[in-house]
Amino acid sequence: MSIREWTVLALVFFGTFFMLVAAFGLNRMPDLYTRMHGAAKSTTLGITAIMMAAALYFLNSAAVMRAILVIVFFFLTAPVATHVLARAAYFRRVPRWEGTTVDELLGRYDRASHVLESRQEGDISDG
Amino acid sequence: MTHHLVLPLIIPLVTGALVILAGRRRLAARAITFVGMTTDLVYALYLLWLVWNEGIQVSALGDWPLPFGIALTVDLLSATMLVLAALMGWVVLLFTFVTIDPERERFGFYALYQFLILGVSGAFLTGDLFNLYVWFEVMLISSFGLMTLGGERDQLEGGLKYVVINLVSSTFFLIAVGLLYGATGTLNMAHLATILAEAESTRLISALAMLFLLTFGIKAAIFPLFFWLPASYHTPPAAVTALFGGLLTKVGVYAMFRVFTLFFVEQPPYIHTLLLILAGLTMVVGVLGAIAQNNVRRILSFHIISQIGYMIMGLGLAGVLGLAGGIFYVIHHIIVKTSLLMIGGALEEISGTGDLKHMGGQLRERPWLAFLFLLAALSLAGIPPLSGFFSKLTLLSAALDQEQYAIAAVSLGVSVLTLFSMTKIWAEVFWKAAPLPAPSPAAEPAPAAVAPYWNLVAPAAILVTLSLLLGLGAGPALEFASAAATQLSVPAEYVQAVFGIQ
Amino acid sequence: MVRSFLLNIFLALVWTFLQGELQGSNFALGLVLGYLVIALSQQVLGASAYVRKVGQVMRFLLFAIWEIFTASLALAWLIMQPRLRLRPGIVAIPLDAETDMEIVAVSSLITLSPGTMSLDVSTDRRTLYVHTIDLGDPDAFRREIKEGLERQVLEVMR
Amino acid sequence: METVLAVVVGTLFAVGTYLILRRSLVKLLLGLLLMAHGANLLLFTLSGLRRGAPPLIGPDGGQETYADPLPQALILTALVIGFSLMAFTLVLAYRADQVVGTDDLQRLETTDR
Amino acid sequence: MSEALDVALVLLTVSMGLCIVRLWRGPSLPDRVVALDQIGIHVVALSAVYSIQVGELVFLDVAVVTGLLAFIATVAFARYLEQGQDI
Amino acid sequence: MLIIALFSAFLLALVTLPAYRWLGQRATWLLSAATAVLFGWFLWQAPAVSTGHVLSVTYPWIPRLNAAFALRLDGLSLLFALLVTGIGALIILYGGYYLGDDADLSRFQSYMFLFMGSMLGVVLADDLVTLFVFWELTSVSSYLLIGFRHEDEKARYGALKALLITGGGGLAMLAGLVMLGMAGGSFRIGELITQTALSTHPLYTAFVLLILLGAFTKSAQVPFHIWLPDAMTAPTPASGYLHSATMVKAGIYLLARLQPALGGTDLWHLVVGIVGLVTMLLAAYLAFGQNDLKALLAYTTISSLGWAVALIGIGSSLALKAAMVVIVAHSVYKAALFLLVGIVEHETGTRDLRQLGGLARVLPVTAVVAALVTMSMAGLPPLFGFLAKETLFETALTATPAVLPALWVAGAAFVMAIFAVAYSLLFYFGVFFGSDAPSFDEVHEPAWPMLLGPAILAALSVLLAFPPLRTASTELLAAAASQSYGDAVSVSLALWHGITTPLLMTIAAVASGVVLWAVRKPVRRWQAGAIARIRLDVLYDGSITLLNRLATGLTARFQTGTLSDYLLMILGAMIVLVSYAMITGSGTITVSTSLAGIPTFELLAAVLMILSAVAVAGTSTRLGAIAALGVVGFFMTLFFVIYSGPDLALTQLMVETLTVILLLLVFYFLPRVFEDRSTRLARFRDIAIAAGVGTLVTLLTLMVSPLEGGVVASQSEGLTVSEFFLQQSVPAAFGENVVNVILVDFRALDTLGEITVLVIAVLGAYALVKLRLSDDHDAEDGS
Repeated sequence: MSIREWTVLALVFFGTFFMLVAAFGLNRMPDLYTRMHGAAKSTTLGITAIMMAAALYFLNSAAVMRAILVIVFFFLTAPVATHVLARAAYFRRVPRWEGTTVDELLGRYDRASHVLESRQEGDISDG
Repeated sequence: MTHHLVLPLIIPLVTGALVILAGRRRLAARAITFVGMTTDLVYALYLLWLVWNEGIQVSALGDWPLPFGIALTVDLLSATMLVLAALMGWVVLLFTFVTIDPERERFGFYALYQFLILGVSGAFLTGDLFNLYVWFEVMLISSFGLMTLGGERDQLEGGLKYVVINLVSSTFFLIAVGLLYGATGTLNMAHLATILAEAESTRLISALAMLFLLTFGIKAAIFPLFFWLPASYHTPPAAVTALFGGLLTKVGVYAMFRVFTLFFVEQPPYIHTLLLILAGLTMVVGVLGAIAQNNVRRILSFHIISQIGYMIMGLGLAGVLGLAGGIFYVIHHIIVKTSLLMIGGALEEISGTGDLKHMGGQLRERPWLAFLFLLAALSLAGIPPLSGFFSKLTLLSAALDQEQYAIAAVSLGVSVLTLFSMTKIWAEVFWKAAPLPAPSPAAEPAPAAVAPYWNLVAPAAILVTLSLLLGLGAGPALEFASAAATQLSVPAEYVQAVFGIQ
Repeated sequence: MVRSFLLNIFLALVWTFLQGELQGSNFALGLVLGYLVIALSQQVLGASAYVRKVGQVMRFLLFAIWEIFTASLALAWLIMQPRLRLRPGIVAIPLDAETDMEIVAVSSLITLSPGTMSLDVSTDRRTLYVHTIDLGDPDAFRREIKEGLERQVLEVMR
Repeated sequence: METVLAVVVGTLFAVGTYLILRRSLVKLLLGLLLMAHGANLLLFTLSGLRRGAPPLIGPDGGQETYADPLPQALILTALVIGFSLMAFTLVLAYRADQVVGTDDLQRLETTDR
Repeated sequence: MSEALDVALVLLTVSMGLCIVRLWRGPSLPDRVVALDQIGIHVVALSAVYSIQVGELVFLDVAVVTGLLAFIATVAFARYLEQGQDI
Repeated sequence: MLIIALFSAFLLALVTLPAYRWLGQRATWLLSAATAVLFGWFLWQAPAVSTGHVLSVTYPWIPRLNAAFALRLDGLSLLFALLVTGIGALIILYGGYYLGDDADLSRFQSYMFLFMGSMLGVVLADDLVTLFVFWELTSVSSYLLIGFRHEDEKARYGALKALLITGGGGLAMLAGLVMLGMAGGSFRIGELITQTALSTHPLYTAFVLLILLGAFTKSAQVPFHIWLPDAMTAPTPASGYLHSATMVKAGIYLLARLQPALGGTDLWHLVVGIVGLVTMLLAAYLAFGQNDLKALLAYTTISSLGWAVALIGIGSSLALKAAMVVIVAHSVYKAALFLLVGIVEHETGTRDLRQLGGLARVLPVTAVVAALVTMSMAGLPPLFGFLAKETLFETALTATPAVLPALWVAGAAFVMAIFAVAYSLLFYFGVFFGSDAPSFDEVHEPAWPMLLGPAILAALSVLLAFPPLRTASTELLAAAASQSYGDAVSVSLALWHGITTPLLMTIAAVASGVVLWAVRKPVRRWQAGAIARIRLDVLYDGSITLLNRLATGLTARFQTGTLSDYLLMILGAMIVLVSYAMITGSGTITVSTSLAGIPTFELLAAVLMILSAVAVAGTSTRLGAIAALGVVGFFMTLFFVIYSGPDLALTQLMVETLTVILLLLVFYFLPRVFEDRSTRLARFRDIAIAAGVGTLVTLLTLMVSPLEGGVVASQSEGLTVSEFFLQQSVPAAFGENVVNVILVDFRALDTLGEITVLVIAVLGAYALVKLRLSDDHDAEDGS
């Protein structure tokens, strides 16, 4: 096996590892919000690694372009997806883990109009 | 090689597309559809003439050698069905012009109508099993559209049942086609015929034959599979019911005729007995259903089922005479049923209801409609000298000839029951005195359809006349049906035609 | 800036044609080479926003990848603990970012960085609510985000 | 692997069947979708499963074996057709529910009585 | 190489299985949506690795499209969730 | 010529409507005259036909079934044709006045001509199919005539009853006729009656019984006679014409016609003879119990029909001669009687015996005419009816077959004769005399054309008993009887043979009849109870009710309205049919249980896919189910990827995503209820069905897959279909992606259809959403 193939393998396993991490995280974390942390970050990294592996393996423009496409796409979409989901979840009052310490968002949603208030001036203890 | 065989597909397709382009312009849509339909009819007649004189016509699309490409194959049965489809399309179109409401016209009614004709024609034309599936779907989706166009409560409710059961049937059709391809490696029907003729009857082939029986049985509405039909057929506008009642189930029947004569010959060995049993049950259950109803179009819908039994009986009897009887019956049934449904629809338009309780007095009000109904009803029940009698006679002769006394007895008994049920409509709608001030919700004068009475009657009159001619000219008609049946009973001819064109 | 960008595209195309084969890889290479040409020539032609911007974006991307890498590692570490040590909390962070693009960039990057995830932006777009896994002092956390991440983003964006 | 996939196909059909026999309109739709999946997978299973041999013929002529392209073409057609039908059915279900006001299939019986 | 990739494929499938566990367990709807999103991403990964294993570029296309569609589906779900339908 | 004669009647049916519109009452005369011309033409043929000459025409009709349009005029046909046209001419005239002020007169006359044509067709037909065609047409015209007063529910009831019984019997007969035709190798009556071997044919019993069923229902034999009394709701001219003089004789005609071919066996003698005798007796007895004049006449008609049937059952030359005589005699006097009852009803407004009486005073002419025909009915000399009865007695005493002892026949005939006398007296004296008669002072004689018919018929009843008409008629009767006997029959009729046993029997019968009439009150009172008890109508009504109940019950069972039930039945049928085919068929199912060589991750994926599929059914939330469905879709994609279907994978993803989004959109509007509403039992049943379907599909898949390596080579070029595609894709169709090439080139038609489906679906869905002709359930949802 050539160095390139070794690199490909390494990247694949690197990616796979993080995919696994995300999946474990999905199951180990206590509430939705903490679960989403793993989902957002680790899978993006995992995909990136695997796509890089593919690009390296084929090493032609078609593969590279596709890999870049996927990576960029994931970088752009993963946060957005997480964001819309988390927002929807909070809005629907998906329960937080009881160990959650601070919740400055609590009670700021107007459920009818979907308006979210800003943080009030008095709340800001530090600029 | 006759490339013009695609015309029955091209004409409705182009017409349908043009209608879509016409948008909400009703009159333009009418004109386009009428021209298209007429062209289609003329071509179908030409095709029938061609097949009659020159034998089975085959066209390999794209000139790909068969069995690799898709073959359009037209034998006498196909050509006959094409003519009937075009004719019914044409006649019902006339009826549509009188009865349909402008709103439906603006929402693509004619486009769906044309696509339905397209699907039906495709199913009759094609010589390729998967292609048959595709045309079935075209037909189904357009019928879905027509069935639910307007979105009235009954339409939606009935339409849902219709749609769901047909979707299940399509799924089974798809896997049956897939499995058959897996087993034989081909989709071309003629090719299948040659392969299966040599293959021994394994449980696989038998099971596949059963699957095809089921899928086509659902479309044809035979005994334990018919439920969608009475649930939905009475819900759309009268013109749609007339078109459906005449054509749709018959596509299923056609497919059964094709499949069980061409490549599932004697597959499984008990197929003919099974078909006869199903035919008998279909007749009985259908007619009993009709007897139980009190609504014109519901009665007629159940009769469709019952009549399908006779066609399947022809297939089950097999042999040239049995098949000829079945084909004759199909021809007769399409004509008569369409006319009956148009008359029934007209009656509902006039009375503002289809409920027998609230109808009456029409013999004095509309004697011509009464006359037509009587003829059509008698024809349906098998009273001579109308077409129904001779087709039943042929079937009866075939059954007695083959010593299938049970089915013969059933077919005769069902005739009496059919008569019983049709006279119920006659007695209630035409003979009974008109009910006192109509309690029907449509207390205001019924739709515009009432005024142009002649337009309403003329389409049905055309078909009833045809039924009468078919009865008086039963000899030639049966000769014709026998010719078609002979072609069916000799698959080699079909195969030869398909593979002989290279 | 637009002119520079078009110039870059043009150079890439020229390169592609010179190569004789209309392939994506050639074009990509052309883009890179063209960029280098423009970057070098800026010594002669004067500073170009384009060159700076591209550089910033590159840096930003690297930063982001780094963030996500560390974040994932941290998470992996966390997951592998026999007992989860979590102190989750939701913190409101006042935003300096103004345009939609800026807010999106900030909130996205927060999501991708270790231990934080943006939940929602207030309707008046002045506050970002962030969920964090390991929250000590909310105010310290606020400061950390504002001075680290947000500033970096805004530098790139403006 | 054919055996395994055959079991999968069977399961899809079994679950689909179970769902379409429920009284809920929603489950009915889900069941139909599952059955459609089953049918497609069945066709695919029959095509002779070959790994890594897509029916793409390279400029150099390519390999000796390819996956059977015809079933794939058939499935492709069936997929689109199935989707069209399902889309229509979904809209129909939506409208039916809107007009009739229930998704309990046992209460959709006026047209049969 | 191929054997090693097999291992990777298995691991990815196991990982996907874990996501399905979450999908099954819920408990809330957004949990399931997250799980579905994750499964989609796993399909991307699996397609990509498989594409390496058999050396066929076309499957990368599948990966691209899967990623795109998984995202669209997730956003659609989120929109739906936020409309406030209870379960 | 025969054809013209036949179709002129149908032509008249068509002409009637405009004729009445243009000519008014004059049309009646014209039509009657036209019918008389027809009668004249048949009469003109009489001399030749009587000598054995047979006119016949044949046109091929349905060669495939050996059926021809064949007509034949021989003695038997001529006799009936004369009755049909002769009585027809009189009744048309009568009817024109009877219904003179009825707006529907033209329609009535049209139906009458329709019937006339059909009846002529029956008696002239030389081909069983031709015969049957006209046979059913008589049933239809009878239906229309019985239901002529269609606003009356009783009329509709009677019409349907007649149609069902005669039509049903007719269909049974059709089966018999077809079998007969097959047994005899021809449908031509002329050929069949010359055959002798038919009675030994294995199907003999079957077709004889079936044909008899047709004949008996038509001719109102017990127990099928029940339709005839109810048929009396028809206007009286129609009753007299169809339900007495002609149509009900169609069955007798058929029996007489086929007697040479079918008769002569014990079966024939027994069944036809016994049924005839029973009918004759029972109906005579019942007639005596009636109050409605038409019902009374209806039962006497049935009795006479039974009489003729019994004679044909006996089947000797003498018996057939007697049958011909009674047919003529009965037609003549009974038609007249009906017309007279019509006059009575027309003038008094009632036909109830209890309200009538003493009409001889106000209707003297009618009374005289009635006296003559009633005497004929009673069988009194010197009228033609007497001759009929004499020949009956003669037959009963001399020429019965072994299975029908003479004593039975003679006894039955004698009893019948007693009743005949009694009911004749009852009828005549009840109507025209009687002390307790209410006053009918305003009643007057009808228009003379109405009396013309009965008068002519009454005259005939007399004149036929004397030369020269008697001698003329004997020739014709002989010709008819010999056609029916199959050999020459000599007929001589005389009023006076000397003191013979038949004469003594007649005298005894008349005496007993008078006595019976004298004690009518207690007898009839007793009968009223007895009649109520033996009404067979209960059977008919009961079976109609039963039929309706059965139909409703069965349909309610099948057409439950619940989609799940329908699907259950359909899937159940699938399981039964397919598994039966699998069990009974031959061939092996190879199941490779070895998992060797299958990559672990594929196995895992398969397991996960199964789990997600189950999850779709198992989750308690809608969204969860959709999500699980999405996962199933992802796995589909995955398998498409693994097994070399990249295009499939892409399309699958696209479709899947769109479907999921659509589902979400739609479900947003659907109610939230998701729990299973079925009972536990239903769930178990459904699981069983589901498992069955799943197992079958799996087995089918397994059975096919092993064949994969050995797909049968195609005929051309030794290539399989897919090999051809792979080979030709690049060189012939210039495409490297074979799947695409198949779609756009090799099988472009499929793709065309596919696109069409998509377009239609969009069109349909658009219309569905936009076009709303009905009000929505929830108005607020309609936005």
